[in-house]
Amino acid sequence: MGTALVTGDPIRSGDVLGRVGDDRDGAVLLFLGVVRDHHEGRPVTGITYEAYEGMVRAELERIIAEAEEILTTDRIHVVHRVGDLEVGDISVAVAVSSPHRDEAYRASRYVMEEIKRRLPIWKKERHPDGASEWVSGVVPGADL
Amino acid sequence: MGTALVTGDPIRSGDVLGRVGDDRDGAVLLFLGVVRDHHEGRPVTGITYEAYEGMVRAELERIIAEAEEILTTDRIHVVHRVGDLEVGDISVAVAVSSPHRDEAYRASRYVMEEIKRRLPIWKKERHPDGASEWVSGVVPGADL
Amino acid sequence: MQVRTLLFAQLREASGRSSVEVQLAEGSTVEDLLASLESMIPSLAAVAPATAVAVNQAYAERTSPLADGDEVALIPPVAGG
Amino acid sequence: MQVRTLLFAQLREASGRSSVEVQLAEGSTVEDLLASLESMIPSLAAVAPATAVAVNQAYAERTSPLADGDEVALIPPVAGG
Repeated sequence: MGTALVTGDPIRSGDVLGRVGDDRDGAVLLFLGVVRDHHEGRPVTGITYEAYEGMVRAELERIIAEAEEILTTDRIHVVHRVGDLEVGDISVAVAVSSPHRDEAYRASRYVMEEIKRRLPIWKKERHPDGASEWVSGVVPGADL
Repeated sequence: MGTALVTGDPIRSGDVLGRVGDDRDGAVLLFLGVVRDHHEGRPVTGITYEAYEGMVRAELERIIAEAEEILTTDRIHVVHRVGDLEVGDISVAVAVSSPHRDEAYRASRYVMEEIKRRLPIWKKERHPDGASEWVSGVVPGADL
Repeated sequence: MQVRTLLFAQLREASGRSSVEVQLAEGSTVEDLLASLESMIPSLAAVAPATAVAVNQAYAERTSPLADGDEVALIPPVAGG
Repeated sequence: MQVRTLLFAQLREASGRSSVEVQLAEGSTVEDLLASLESMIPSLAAVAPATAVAVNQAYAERTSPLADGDEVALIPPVAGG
């Protein structure tokens, strides 16, 4: 079974990559979500992530179990950051490895789509003028 | 324009990641191709990569230009290793970054498919019994 | 029975609290809990239609039954990643 | 005219050489070059149908014309990545 982590510490890509890989695997894929300097046309200086941490871990484990049906390996590791992030900080990292590349791409993408669709995390964007507001999100109950 | 490299030196994932990323980008994707310990049911101890180096660079630049149509950014870096590799060594690395994840996944995948389809590189597998042979590949002229 | 209800993000800010203990009759459902919460915290009513509910850290239907000691969470539209 | 032809992988090993200088009549095409090479190196004939050709580091058709000084490469089935 792959592993999931919710952390207030900076995410380091090398650490995440180090959690997957195996002599049987020919493909490794690392996705990093990064705080960018704009959203819907407005400049952004940072994002504060709030999470329902216990459920984030539980939901990530469910998503990972589903992704392993695609991946055919258990070599998958997901980390989501919480707290105050600046532009350029990594908010989420998904690493997978598998014998062939097709399943690596598909499993990585699946995890990211499900994270966006149903992980109980919220973000408040900060703007250069000092204003901040919650980013409008996705209603997770709609099809669950 | 993204960049391409052919090298006889070990590929380090951190170096490759460092070549992409921008404050405008919310998505970074790194694909690593790794020498695995088996192929078509036979154990493998290593692979020797031979390349038509000048054309590999030229063809990678063409592939990158095509991928930038998908990516909408020029933040793409591709490295292919040549020479004698052991199991676990990185043979190819593709890093891309873009504002949104969809184009990052699609551009990364496009580059990998085209590398497999048309990059003038050949690999000779080594087996535990000392035997080695050229891996049967893809005829690149078929649809070009 | 008693259930603990967690509030997050805009719901937490709008209500000024991150959790609420709610007393419910035996046999109550998620729907009954939401009705009780809306009478306790009127500002919840406006956002309730777009709010998902989790019971014991898994998404639940409005018709799901509740039990004493359940951990319920109101989940406003999510924006992870 | 003269063109330099590069050989790789199994073609290099089968022929025992990594490049061949070939003299061709003016107006020759890739097809003409292949015919000349096959008479010089008979082992190439068996693999020619599965061999792609590059002229000056870009894939070319069998009907492509050649010019003096071109760098031609015979590309056996590729296996990058």
